[in-house]
Amino acid sequence: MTVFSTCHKVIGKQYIALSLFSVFIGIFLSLVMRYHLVHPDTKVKLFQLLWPDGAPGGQMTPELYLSLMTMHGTIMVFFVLTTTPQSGFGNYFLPLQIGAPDMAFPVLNMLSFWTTALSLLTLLAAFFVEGGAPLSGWTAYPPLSGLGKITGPGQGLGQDLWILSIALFCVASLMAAINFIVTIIELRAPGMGYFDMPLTCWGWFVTALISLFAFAVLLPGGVLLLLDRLAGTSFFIPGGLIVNDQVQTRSGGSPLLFQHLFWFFGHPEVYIAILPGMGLISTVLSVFSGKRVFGYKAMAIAMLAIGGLGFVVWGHHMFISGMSPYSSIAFSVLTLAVGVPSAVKTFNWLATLWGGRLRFTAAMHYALGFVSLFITGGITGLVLGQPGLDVYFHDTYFVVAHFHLIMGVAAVFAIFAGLHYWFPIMYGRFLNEQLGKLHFFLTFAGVYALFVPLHFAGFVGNPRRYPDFKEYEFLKSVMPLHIGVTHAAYFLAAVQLLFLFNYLWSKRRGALAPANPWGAATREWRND
Amino acid sequence: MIAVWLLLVAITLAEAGLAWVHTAPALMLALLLLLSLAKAALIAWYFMHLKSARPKHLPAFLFTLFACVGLLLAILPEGIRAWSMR
Amino acid sequence: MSAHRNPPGLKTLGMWLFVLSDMLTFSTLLVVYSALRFANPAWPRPFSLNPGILFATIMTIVLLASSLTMVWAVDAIKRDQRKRTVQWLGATILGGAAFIALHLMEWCHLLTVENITPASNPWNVPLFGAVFFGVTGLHMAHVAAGLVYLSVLAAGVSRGTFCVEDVETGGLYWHFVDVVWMFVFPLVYLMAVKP
Amino acid sequence: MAIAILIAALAGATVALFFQPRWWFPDAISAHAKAYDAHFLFTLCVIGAIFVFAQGLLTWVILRYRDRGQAPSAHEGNNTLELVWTSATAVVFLGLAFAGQGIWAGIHLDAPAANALRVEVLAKQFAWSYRYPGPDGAFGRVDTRQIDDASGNPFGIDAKDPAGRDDITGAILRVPAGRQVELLLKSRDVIHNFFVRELRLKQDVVPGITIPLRFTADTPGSYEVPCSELCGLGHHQMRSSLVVMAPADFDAWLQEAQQKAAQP
Repeated sequence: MTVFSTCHKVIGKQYIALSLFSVFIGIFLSLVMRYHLVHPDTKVKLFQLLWPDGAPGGQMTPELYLSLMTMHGTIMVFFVLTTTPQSGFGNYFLPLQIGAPDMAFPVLNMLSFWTTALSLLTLLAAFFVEGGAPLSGWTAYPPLSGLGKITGPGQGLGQDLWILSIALFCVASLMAAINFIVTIIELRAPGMGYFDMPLTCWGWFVTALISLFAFAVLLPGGVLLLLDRLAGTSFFIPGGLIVNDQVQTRSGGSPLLFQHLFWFFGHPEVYIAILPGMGLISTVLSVFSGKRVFGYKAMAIAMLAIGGLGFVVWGHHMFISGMSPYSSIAFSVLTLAVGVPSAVKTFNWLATLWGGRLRFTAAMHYALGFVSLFITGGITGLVLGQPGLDVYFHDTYFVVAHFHLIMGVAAVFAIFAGLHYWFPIMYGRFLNEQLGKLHFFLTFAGVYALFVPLHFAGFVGNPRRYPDFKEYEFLKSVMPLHIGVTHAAYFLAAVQLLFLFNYLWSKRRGALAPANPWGAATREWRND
Repeated sequence: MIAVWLLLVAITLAEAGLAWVHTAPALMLALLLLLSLAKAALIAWYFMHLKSARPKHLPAFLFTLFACVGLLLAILPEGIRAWSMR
Repeated sequence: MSAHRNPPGLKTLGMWLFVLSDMLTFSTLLVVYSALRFANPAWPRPFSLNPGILFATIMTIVLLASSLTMVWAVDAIKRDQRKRTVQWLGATILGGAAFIALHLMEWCHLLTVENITPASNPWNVPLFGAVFFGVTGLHMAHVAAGLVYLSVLAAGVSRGTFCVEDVETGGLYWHFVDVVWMFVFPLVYLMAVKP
Repeated sequence: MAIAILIAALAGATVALFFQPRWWFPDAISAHAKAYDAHFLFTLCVIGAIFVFAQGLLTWVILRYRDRGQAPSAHEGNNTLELVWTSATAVVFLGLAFAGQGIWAGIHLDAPAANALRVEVLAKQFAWSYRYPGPDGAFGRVDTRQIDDASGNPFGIDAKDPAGRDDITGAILRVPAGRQVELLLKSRDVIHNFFVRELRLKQDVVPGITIPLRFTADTPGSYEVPCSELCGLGHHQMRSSLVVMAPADFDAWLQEAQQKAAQP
């Protein structure tokens, strides 16, 4: 196995390894944040050791908290949720499932992986530069992100590196998207039509199409923001600003413009994270219920519809932004419309199970857990999609709960399902089934314990992105909730070590797997 | 091919000519966009060989591109609004 | 590279996809430009007919000419005239280099004589320079990347390692850079001509 | 099977949590807020029903079709069924979308009342300031060069403009109960957010533009205003208060403030 391999299997595994590395950093950051939220005044030696400037004497500063939050979001969204389901699984299994010898452009494939790796390194480097990592969140709204150091520590070189990292990630994703699309269009086995492909391939196909157009808009958005910071332009900076008592000379730009560009990418990004998982779950449910996927064509078309509608709903992230109230109404109707194909998928999954003979393997557990979480997380979208109701919940923990359940945890359950399902192909061995199921039960319960209570912090009106809740009378009441949630987070994080152990142990010592252990019908299980 | 090229140059000169005669901005923008689309189409059709060889599903991809650009244009009223909300 | 042989048309399709995606990138920039122009009705229109517009017209014709030589390069490789191909590629590179040289001259003139920089200008609408240098700069970066790309192509063709599809793909890229300029020229230059 | 029991238990616990009274909206203090609560409750009932139905069905399917050696059925699609559940969800979801427009239109699209009290709101890192136009009903001109937080002129009211001499500024937003208030939201540096939980209102404050926000509070009291858009390291401390006063109290306060402002 060479480092700069052009073999799709190696590259797939490299992507998965990169995600695994990233996810543990992301989890660690979230634990530090959760700890700080409930013990805001406790000095911790470890924090001082890790961030001497951000936590002098071990006392975490607000700017350190905000930078951890920014990095947690960025790492999880880009290097975990975008990377494993699409680039990791897709690279490994797409060619196998459609009978292609490799991806269409193996060298380009290698390049996109290493660009992604470079992007991750650039991002992590932000921790070590003067001022530390940026504190403007993964959405990086200007002017906070556009004016440089003056708006806070971390907004200097740290923010520059962050934008650079995102730009690199855009380039890598565009290369990968081209590779996926060409592979699917040109390299399907003779006689295999589009509607003969497994639904996993549909997931990767639609995701690649979304990437091709969504990242193409984020890239110039990032470049313009970087110009605002480095070349003194004012694309996103209006006139007459006084920051930190210093008069700014820029004028003429529009902060809302950046939000439009960002969410034009940002909303489709949600589907980039979840669509490959949807395809995978369809396959796993079908295999372990001993039935074909119910309504295959409707499922494929629903994916296309989600992908298409995903491009016309970005405004629901901007209901409170000062955007025209008329636009909000249009975006709201479209947003609830995108729920329809999602609901159709749920019904089809249930119908796939209906009348089957369900075998409860570990992968099946995760798949069923995915369906349950998809419902729980998706249903609150019907609240947030209405601008009238969104005004209360926007930027509260209700939103945090919503997107963690649907975009974060559901997508991660799809990754778990995929790893258990495909491990025999990747390593010739099983992931331990008993350990897998135990991990599932603990994780599933832990996820509900962590994220369901956060909705209620949202009901109280608890704003997100607060390093502590000491300033407000009304936030005293949510402290018990946050203490519970933090304990759930510790529990959930600890449980993930079970999985890590299972993964590393089973790779070498797991039970040997026969050729087609699950009795699946797709091509990747054939020995030819 | 030389004929196509001469046509492209001629359109370019016509565009520059619009500036010469000081056309009203709105009319000028409309004409320029039209002429530019014509030039882009000429280049794509002849130089990029769309006439003889079309990559698979090009119409679908082009449609997606135009749809995305159309959607982005929805941002423009925001610019006008920003001006009136100073 | 793996041992298998891909069917023809793969690289062309890949390049087309890149072109479409990059077109959206440029469209985004032009939409940003339009939105900002709406938000700043006092947008300056500083370009005089001579030298401003005349100079840009010449640049446009130079770029168009390099597209024509690129077409001939593709024709030549199709007829398996490798030497001729390299010559036409060389001509294309020359055209591109001339375009960049002219462009840089213009930039220098604007920066030093007219005092238009990305962050400021005499009319106090700093975004004018930001948009001008942003849009033309990104385009120029594409031309510069194209020069490297075409040089690699020319070297490969003369060594005999690159085939017809490689040159065609390079041609697609080059023409695309041309297409982009066909929108930059009227929107950035002609719409900013002195009234 | 264990998983079915777990799904049912967790879904049940989730539903049960919605019946606890402890973590919920604060009391509504405006007609809009009451309308908000009513529509939210309606939406909650709809999504609660969908939630229970879907999780219940999932649980039931898992139990019913667990491996007991039965032969799986061969059905793999039914167009009528697809059509039925697609249209049914479309009707429910789009119905919700349209039903929800009323409360949105009520705060953003209705014309302001003729006697609305206009108050300018200025956000900066990390504080809020409020400005009342004074007896002349007009806000004085502002000049960014005259901004001086230390001497109590965060707005930069131009000393030369007579309309500005009677302007009242302060760090607390005081409004009379029962009269419409129109806030004019402005920011001096980055994006902030004006949020009053009891009014069910939240609006970003965007530099470069002035965003109007209207409400009519009807219950006197003091309410907290937390900044709800990440604005930097002091974001969590950018706190302000909305004080709703009985009309007579408000008039008395206004008079006193005007007198204070009139003195040199």
